Amino acid sequence: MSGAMPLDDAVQILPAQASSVAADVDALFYAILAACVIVCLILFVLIWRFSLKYWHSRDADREAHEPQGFRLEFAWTVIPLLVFIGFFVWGARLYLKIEVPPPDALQVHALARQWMWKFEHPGGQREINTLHVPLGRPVTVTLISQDVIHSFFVPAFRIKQDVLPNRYTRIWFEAIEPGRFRLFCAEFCGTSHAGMRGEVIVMPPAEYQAWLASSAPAESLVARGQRMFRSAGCSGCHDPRSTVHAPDLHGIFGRTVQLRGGATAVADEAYLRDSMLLPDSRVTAGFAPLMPSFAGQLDEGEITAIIAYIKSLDAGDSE
Amino acid sequence: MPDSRALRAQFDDLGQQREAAALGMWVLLATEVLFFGALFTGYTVYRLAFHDAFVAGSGHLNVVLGTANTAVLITSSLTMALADVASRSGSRRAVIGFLAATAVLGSAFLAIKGLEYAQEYREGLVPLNSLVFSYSGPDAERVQMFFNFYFAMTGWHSLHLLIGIGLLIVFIVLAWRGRDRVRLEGNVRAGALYWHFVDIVWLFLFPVLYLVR
Amino acid sequence: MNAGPDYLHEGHSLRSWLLSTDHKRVAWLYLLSVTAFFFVGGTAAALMRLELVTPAGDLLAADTYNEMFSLHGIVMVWFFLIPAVPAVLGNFLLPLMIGARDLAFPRLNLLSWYIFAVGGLFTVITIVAGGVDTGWTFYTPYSSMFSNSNVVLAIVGVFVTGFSSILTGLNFIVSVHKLRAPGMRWFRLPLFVWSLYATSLILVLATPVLAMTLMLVALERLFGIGVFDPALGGDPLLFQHLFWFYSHPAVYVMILPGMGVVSEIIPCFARREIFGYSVMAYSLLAIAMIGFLVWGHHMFVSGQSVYAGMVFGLLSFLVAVPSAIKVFNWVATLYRGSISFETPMLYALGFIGLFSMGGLTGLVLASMAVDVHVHDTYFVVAHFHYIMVGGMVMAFIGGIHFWWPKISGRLYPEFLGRLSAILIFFGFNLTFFPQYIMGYLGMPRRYHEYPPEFQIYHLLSSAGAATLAVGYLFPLCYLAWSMFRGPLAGANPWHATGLEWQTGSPPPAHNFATTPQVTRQPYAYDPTRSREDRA
Amino acid sequence: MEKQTVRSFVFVYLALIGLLALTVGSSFLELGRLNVFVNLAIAAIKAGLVAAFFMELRAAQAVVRLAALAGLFWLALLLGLSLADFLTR
Ligand code: HEA
Ligand code: HEA
Ligand code: HEC
Ligand code: CUA
Ligand SMILES: [Cu+2]
Repeated sequence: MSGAMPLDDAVQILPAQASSVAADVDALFYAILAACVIVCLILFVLIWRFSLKYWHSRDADREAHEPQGFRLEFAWTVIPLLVFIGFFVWGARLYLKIEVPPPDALQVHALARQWMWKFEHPGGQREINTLHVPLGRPVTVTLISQDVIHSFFVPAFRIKQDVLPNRYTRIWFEAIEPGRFRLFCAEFCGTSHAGMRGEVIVMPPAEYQAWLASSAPAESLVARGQRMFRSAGCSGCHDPRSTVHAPDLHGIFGRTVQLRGGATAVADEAYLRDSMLLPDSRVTAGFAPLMPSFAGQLDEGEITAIIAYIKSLDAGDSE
Repeated sequence: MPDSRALRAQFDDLGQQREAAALGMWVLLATEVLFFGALFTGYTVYRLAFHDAFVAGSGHLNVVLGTANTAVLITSSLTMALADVASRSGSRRAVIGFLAATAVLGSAFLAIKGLEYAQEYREGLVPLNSLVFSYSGPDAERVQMFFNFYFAMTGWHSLHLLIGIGLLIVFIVLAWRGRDRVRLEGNVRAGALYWHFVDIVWLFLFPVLYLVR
Repeated sequence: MNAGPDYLHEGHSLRSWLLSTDHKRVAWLYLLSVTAFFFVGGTAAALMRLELVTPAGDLLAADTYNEMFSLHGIVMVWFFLIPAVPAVLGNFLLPLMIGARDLAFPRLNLLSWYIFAVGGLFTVITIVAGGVDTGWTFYTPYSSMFSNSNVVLAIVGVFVTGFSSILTGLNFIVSVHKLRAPGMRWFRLPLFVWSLYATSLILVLATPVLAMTLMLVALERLFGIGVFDPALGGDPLLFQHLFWFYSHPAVYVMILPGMGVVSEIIPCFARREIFGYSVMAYSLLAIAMIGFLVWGHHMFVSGQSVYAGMVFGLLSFLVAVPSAIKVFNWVATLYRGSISFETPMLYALGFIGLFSMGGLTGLVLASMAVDVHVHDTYFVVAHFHYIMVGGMVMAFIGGIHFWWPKISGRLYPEFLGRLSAILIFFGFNLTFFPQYIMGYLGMPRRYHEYPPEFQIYHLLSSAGAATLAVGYLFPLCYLAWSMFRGPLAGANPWHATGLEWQTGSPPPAHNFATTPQVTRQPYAYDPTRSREDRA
Repeated sequence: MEKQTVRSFVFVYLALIGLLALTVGSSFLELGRLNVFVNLAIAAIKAGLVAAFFMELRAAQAVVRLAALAGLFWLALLLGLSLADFLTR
């Protein structure tokens, strides 16, 4: 069953297995399914046999049987329990694998809004409702919504993740088959929820590079972020040469920051985002809460770009 | 043999009827615990996340009035408990007196609460649609979240108290009109359980809202 | 023995029905209103199925479709399935089964129905005013900030009905504790009563959380007191936690009473004592209890912590164990019985099969990794219809047939009964089995238009729905006929052993001429004597 | 009226007022995170007093005490399992 053309109209019974986890998910699914089928068969056969054998107008042994009820009940409590625990362990390990992205993945940003998907690549390539990714390389998509909850769902990859307003969520996959695959919004988000569809286009690495080059915009994500950093006025305070007493942002990403009041926080994307939108919520130790909130002035796309820029600032670069 | 109207047809005797009423009342209170429980859960989640903002918000509440109100409500619970005892063994006049005292104390609580709301309104701390929430300190959004909970929780509590006062007034009228002992006792019993419960909720609301550190 | 006129003839005026505190008459009020709501919800389903015949969104506009499934979910859950068995059969039978003259608080019981009616009225107003489009789950921030539909009206409807659930639950709990007839020990209670007790615990302890949560959404929409508002740092997952804390236990409200019904029907038509009575009773309580601990399995891809997800996943598997025990015990009850297949028995057997299939696919969902793929697809839709329609609706209709002679005093045409049971069974499977397949293929829920490769499954499903609709219309017609014209049934046409069968059909106003004395277990059937019993 | 009961009610009342003073007082101490626990513990004691004496839970039927406990237990479930998510994200 080649899943290369899941977009065509042919009747399918099983979805294409186009990501590194798809076969694993299917295996677990079939295992549980097999157990279900076996159990159902046993049940149906028993009901069938009892119905015939003990049909009221038939002669049959109907004397009370010796009471071994307890043993039977014990058996059908413990056996399902063990089977269930087995499935749980299997499912939990796979769940962890699906949920936790590998560290070296390619980073793509996605912005969901009623009713479209916007993607932004590290090179600054932007696309709408279509996502190009390379074959055989893990890709992490960082998701955020501008309005309600959406959900990023690619059936051929067996992955799904809700997209929340005001909070980054993340999903990863490694495509193992080239082709075009459906992308759905799986969380109800209003009128055109059903129209919030797109596709993921998986290309062999060389083709992918060519695509990147052909659609390269004037500036990369980081460059755009740098431009925004200046035009929004961040540099006025955060530039090392600035006279305002504001923290130097070089090398901040991933560092543990000391906050006023003794708490600490890891400067991940969510932290950087909060710093721009809710600067007073976590004030850095040793600084006055001077920074204004940029809520309403920066949209999610601009925030993504600025974060990419801040992430690109190595500690060594500061003068 | 007590008044025949006192024993309902589905019960065999008054003891059974009384026990059923008590159990019914307590089951209702268990329900109420979870009613408020949803609010307390939300509050806890945000308070853990936005600790500083909640401290700041709490700092704008009037602890003096809050403390006074707590004392008022505790006192009303005492008078309610006394009304309960009186309905079993005391005179009808005592019952009416204690019920009336309880209703007055309950109203006093609401009056003081209203005073606080007014004060918060003047400071621009009421996050209602048309009113502007004009908090000038840092992290105004999350402070507003504190006030959202403050108003939702105290508002819901005050509504309960209002219902309680209504019940008391009904009981007072019934007692006045000479309702028979058995039935009045049942009413006051149920009302008392409800009233004490509303008091208990406040005993938690007070530290949780006013004394955040 | 002269116990006065039966409850149907206690009075004939409208007033005597609308103001009666007799639990049997209140049950009728519920039966009529719940049936009406079933057809409202069913009509919405029919429109959806029609729309889904073609991939294009041609019959209904997007917004209309969204209103349809929201209406369908809200009506079917809160105005049909939750009250169906408890408030109709439960109300009618619980006092009879424990040997009482009425519920502990009859006036409260009548009040519950009026509250239900007011809630229903708000729902009808919601529909007339143009509907609501949030789905039955009311997720924020869509419901609190973005939806332009009548969210507040719909919420008020659900909120109000919640109180009716709570009061019914309270009434049942107190009645079971305080009104049992002499000799009716806890372990002599029929399993149906146990199931109502377990259900009531859920109603009383979970419903208030839903009520408060929805009220907070309404507060946000009306007054801007936004505790879920993302702009204030509000967390949409908080709403989901609160909602599912109610709604998962609520799905057990929609199955436990059905399990109780089936546990009454099977022993009667197998002429055998239920297998493992006490384990059956305990497993009902266990499902109700553990059912409170699994709600996070609706949130595996919501952004919930992975660790919390795993805790909820494990507990979801555990809650399936008592269900497994029940299924096996029902089947074991057939062993060495003397089985016959009257209409109620057909429904009961259908229940076992369809509930098992629905429950077993619940395990697929509980396994987290697969749920990541099938969450919010038709796989989930199929899962819950198998349980709620295949299980609970079957149990409800089966129960109505089983106790119809008691309720109406008359018999229904047996042939038509069996025919429609079989029709419903086939129509059901045709409607919902294809949804499993298209769900695993990735067909998302709540889509009014969809890619063409799914069409074949949608077609089958819609054809099934038409069959199902016809199947449901049958009982409606012949039961209505039987109510007035059916042959008289006599006190105990099934030769069943429950207390409810020891009084007249229909029962007198106060149920029993003399308070019964209970001296034995509830299922004292003897399969070796079944010919004499049937004669 | 039953003297005994009335006397005990007055004692409970005084204890409640005393505990109120204690909570308010404790909130002026710099205890850090401990403040919350002190406050909640005192509130729990107060609630316990009201329930046990004013609401006569001490002398109630077993099933009534069970009902009271059920409310609290289910509240603990709601809080506990929700926080299991929020605290481990
Ligand atoms: C009556 C209603 C009802 C019932 C009883 C159940 C019962 C169960 N449900 Fe279901 N469920 C719903 C109604 C119901 N559900 C609804 C309405 C939704 C969707 C809500 C929405 O999003 O709109 C849902 C969604 C839902 C989800 C979330 C899916 C998603 O949105 O991604 C999950 C996940 O775990 C789940 C699991 C379970 C489990 C494990 C059970 C278990 O209790 C099942 C136990 C029963 C059995 C297991 C069968 C019998 C057992 C045997 C025969 C034993 C032998 C077996 C072996 C040894 C293998 N359900
Ligand atoms: C609780 C009980 C319950 C019941 C009984 C049903 C009964 C049915 N349901 Fe429903 N369903 C839900 C609960 C229920 N459902 C819930 C909670 C949802 C989720 C909603 C959400 O997403 O928010 C849902 C969602 C849902 C969907 C998914 C919609 C979507 O996600 O886009 C579909 C689609 O096929 C569906 C179909 C049906 C059908 C065909 C029936 C049939 O069994 C109904 C059969 C009855 C009739 C058809 C009426 C009787 C006959 C007539 C009125 C005569 C006229 C009709 C014809 C001639 C056809 N339901
Ligand atoms: C008026 C001056 C000012 C402007 C303009 C400003 N900041 Fe800041 N910023 C501060 C100060 C002062 C702090 C330290 C106090 C605090 O954390 O609030 C800070 C803190 C931060 C931090 C947290 C640093 C740490 O060490 O934890 C980040 C990230 C940040 N700013 C990013 C930005 C970005 C991006 C912009 C532009 C969109 C911006 N700032 C604009 C003054 C400013
Ligand atoms: Cu976006 Cu659904
Ligand atoms: Cu669930």
